[in-house]
Amino acid sequence: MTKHTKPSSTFTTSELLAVMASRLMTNGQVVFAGIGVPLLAATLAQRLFAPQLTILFEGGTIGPFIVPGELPPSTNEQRCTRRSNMVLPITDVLLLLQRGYVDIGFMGGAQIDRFGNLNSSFIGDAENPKIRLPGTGGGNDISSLTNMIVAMKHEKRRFVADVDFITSPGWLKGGGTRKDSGLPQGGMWRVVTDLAIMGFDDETRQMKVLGLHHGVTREQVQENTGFELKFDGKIETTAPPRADELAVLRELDPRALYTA
Amino acid sequence: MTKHTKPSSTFTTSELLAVMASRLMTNGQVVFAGIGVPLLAATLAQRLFAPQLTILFEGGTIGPFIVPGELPPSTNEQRCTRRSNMVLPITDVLLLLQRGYVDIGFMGGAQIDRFGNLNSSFIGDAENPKIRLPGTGGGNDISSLTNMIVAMKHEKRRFVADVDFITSPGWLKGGGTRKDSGLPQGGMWRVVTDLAIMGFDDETRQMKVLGLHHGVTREQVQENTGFELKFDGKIETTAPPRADELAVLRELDPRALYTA
Amino acid sequence: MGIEPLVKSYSALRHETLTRDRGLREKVMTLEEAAKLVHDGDHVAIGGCTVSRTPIAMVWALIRARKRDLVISRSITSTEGDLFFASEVSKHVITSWFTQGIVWGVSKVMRHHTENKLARFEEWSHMSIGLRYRAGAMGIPFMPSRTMLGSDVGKQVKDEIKVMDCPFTGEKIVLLPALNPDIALIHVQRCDAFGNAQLDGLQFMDIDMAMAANKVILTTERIVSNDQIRRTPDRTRIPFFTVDAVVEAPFGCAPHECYGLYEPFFTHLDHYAKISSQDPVKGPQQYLEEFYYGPKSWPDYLAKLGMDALLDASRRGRSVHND
Amino acid sequence: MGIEPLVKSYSALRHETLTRDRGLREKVMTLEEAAKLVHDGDHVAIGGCTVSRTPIAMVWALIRARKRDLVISRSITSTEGDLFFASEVSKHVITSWFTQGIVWGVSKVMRHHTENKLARFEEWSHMSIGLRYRAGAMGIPFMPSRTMLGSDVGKQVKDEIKVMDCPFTGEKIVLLPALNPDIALIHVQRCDAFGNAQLDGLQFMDIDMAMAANKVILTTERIVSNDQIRRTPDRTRIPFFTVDAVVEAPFGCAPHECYGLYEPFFTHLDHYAKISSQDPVKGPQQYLEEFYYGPKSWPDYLAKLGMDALLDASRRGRSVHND
Repeated sequence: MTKHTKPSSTFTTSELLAVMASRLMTNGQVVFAGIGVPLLAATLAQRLFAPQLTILFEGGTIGPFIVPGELPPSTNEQRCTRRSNMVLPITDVLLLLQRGYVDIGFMGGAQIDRFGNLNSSFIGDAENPKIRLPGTGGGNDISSLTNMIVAMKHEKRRFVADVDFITSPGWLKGGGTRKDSGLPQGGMWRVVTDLAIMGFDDETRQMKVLGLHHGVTREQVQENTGFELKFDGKIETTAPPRADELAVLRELDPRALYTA
Repeated sequence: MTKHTKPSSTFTTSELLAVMASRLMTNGQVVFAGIGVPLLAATLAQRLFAPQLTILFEGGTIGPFIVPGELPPSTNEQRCTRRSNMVLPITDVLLLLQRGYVDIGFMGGAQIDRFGNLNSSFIGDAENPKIRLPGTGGGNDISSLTNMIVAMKHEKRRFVADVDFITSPGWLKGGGTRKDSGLPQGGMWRVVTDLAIMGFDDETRQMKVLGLHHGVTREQVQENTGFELKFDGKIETTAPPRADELAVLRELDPRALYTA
Repeated sequence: MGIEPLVKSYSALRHETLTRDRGLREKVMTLEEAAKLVHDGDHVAIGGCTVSRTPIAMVWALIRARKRDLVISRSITSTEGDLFFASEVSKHVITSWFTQGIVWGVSKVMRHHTENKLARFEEWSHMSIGLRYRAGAMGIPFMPSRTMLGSDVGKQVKDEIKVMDCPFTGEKIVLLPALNPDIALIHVQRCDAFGNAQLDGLQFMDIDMAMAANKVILTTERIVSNDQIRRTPDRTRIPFFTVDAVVEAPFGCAPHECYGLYEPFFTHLDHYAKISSQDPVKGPQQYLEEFYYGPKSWPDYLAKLGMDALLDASRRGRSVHND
Repeated sequence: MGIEPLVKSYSALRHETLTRDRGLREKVMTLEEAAKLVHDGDHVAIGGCTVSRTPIAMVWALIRARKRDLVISRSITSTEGDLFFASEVSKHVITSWFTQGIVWGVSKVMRHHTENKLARFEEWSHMSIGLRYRAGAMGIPFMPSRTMLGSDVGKQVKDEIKVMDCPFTGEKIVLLPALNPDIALIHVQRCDAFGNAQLDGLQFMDIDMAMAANKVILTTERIVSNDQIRRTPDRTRIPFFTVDAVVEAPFGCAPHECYGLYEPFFTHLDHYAKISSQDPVKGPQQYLEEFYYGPKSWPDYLAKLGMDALLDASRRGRSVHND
């Protein structure tokens, strides 16, 4: 179904994140998507190659149709329900994750560590924080119950050895620690940044680079990371965003509210 | 609001039960009512003196308006929802009992014992029953969670010392046994028959006669009971069904489907 | 079923769900095709309650397909329970109440099979069955509850429930085991080809049952477009990804009722009550021959119920909207 | 609240409900009268989520009535949380996410109060808060759940949750304590004078909250007749006997949204974000003076939001029905 068109060299960081993340989706999946890049990426996949992909919103919506130019500013607003298949209470849409109907949880991140744990609660010590962040929302639930994709900017202050506070659990301290803590399902699967695509070692659960974006070096990724990165045996170079991908994104967000 | 009209001497057993039970209702109560005499009694109370009484049906209906001549044959049929305030799932209407929104549960009975336990499951030994009855339905839930009124015919084979099987718990073995078993709320409150109105001793929880219907003797009640009945210190004689009460019942059930 | 644990491990539950095709795809098929999704020995949950919104068309298809050893669960069981027993499709029904309906008296067919130990009627309280489906729907292994204590109903299933002291309040509390049926049969007023279903009126335990089950067969009075569903998404009650088959079966509950469309076919139900009371063996056999094994097709079955009966039930059914 | 047990005993819960007048009676009153039902120190649950269906009119009335020491709980907390802190009506908010909204960045007002330990933001996961209300709604002391394990979110509330080995499967499971708020504030599109409420579109956690709370104040865009409710009983979501007050408050969520009627007043919210970011103390104080303490009445408050803004929000709000 994908139309092969030429790569485009002019795009923003958010556009790059959305394109790279969209390519991780599979037709037929049920994806629990946050606002911004996750929603854009899932919708892009839907339009280009995954027409049977279903989006869920934390606010209580199953299978919405995103109207170009009317991206919802949160998952709790009526725009999220536009021409959707079903509207349901918050607790029940989150329980779909616990019951196992969801394939992928997809969100942004403020701070991540080498085991894929996310922090959106406190910068500094939780008892005396430098910054009190907004908190988990559904993040803890989603990352406790399903396989995760996180899209975020690749910066040293965001990629730290150990997060200050585990808001959304990744692989915790690596190895079997996640399972042992009572989280036998799901886990951090992919981290998509403006530099690379990362996964996690099957045994140690340490973050490792799987692919580099066009023109990015290993050194560059390591320099922007606050801990020693592993690199997979065979690192791929991702194909740059294509014109057709960018065209869809720009149709969806014509005023670049989420892709600037 | 009650119109004082003359007593009527011609009525059926079911009409007597419905009238006597209706007088036990209080305005403003929320009543979980079964089909037949319970529904007739609650509706009679509503029409004559308790306009703010609310009826709930096990099938999932809050505050229905009973259409004369269209009494529902079960609580699960669409007739039950006619002009009701709310329709909700079975589990949720039963949970209203557990949450505490219901004042009175009101049902019929096949077999009752001296502590107000009801049997609607097995006649004889449960392993080798003489008769397998239809079972609890919501009876166990209702009688576990709220104060009960039971309306039934007064017969020796129905009023037994100990029921063969406790389907719907009354006071179990009397005294504090109900509370100790994990049922701190509710309990059997009144048993209305064609001969008498019975309650339960506050301490021993044994069944005792509170009132006799017009023309009924203590001996007559005892003869029709399979165990030794207690009698309250001051036994009242109930006023016979009045013409206005019977008129409402006959309007509600003109073909005497439930009052024959 | 006997060797399976009472409550599935979370890993097993998740694995089963993961391997289902949950993509947005059309699932329209015939009754006969849908019946193939039910395997001998499966735990089959039946939607509706008593004579209301019973998925009779699928019951009919399963009996015609000569399924065996199904374990049936339902909130309250009516004539379909008799017919499961009489056809030997099931010898084990889990329910809170089992008889055609109050007005017809105690089922002689149920009595014959249970009193002679030909089949098992496993009794739980009504709310307990609902909460077991709800726990299954929520992906938790048990649901706390406050009934069945003290009574013999609780004692009969004492090996399947746990009673604990609440760690917060110290009070006694029942833990009911989650119920995740292998397959649920649910009849709805309308759904689309993907299985997005809108149910009018009484919902019974159907929503929890659909979420709890490992497969769902929807029969529907009519299949509508996905566009129509999307116009009123807050009326959708069952999401498509829980659904494995969609079968258009008009009058799919007959002779039971379907909210807003038809009330029970009372004369037919009186007839069934009469012949099954007269002889609890030959009565239902004769009924099965005439209405289940005999008809060539579902429309042929409806024709045997009779046009007069169908129009009368429809007139009464639609009357709920007369106001 | 500090000395009360985390979970009410069943006897205490039942006693509170028993003593409420649950009869079918009219409960229409003013915002000011309804505010008297809220007592200093009460646990107050807030309906809606983020900037959607927030019961702003009652928030406004509570702040004007100078309530103190309220414990607030909500699914996700937006500007109303800022204003509860800034007005000193509450120093303790229980929620999963606390900030005006993604597009406006992290709330400086929340940061000022929490980082300086002037107030407490008690963080639970979104689903956990929902399940706590649900346990409260069901009359059970706890709800089993599978999140918050392993994370620091769970560790922060470790004294309030229990982790047990499931007696059925042996797996680790979280028991979340039931939440039965003293009072819930919920805004609906329509209800009758008794409190039978019909909510369109997104329901958030409002139904469980209404069933769990010991009192409910409904604000409503309009009061309709009981006859109108009875025409579509399957659209009623909150039954009257849970409700203690009904207040007609048109545009009762402004500047937040009310599904199908108006979207957020974005320009106004931008203005609030700007002044509260510039000075997290004086900004909200100025806002409270102008929009909360200053206006003579609710219509006067709406007039200060501006007719243009109101019409624009309404046009966007109704557009959800344009199809």
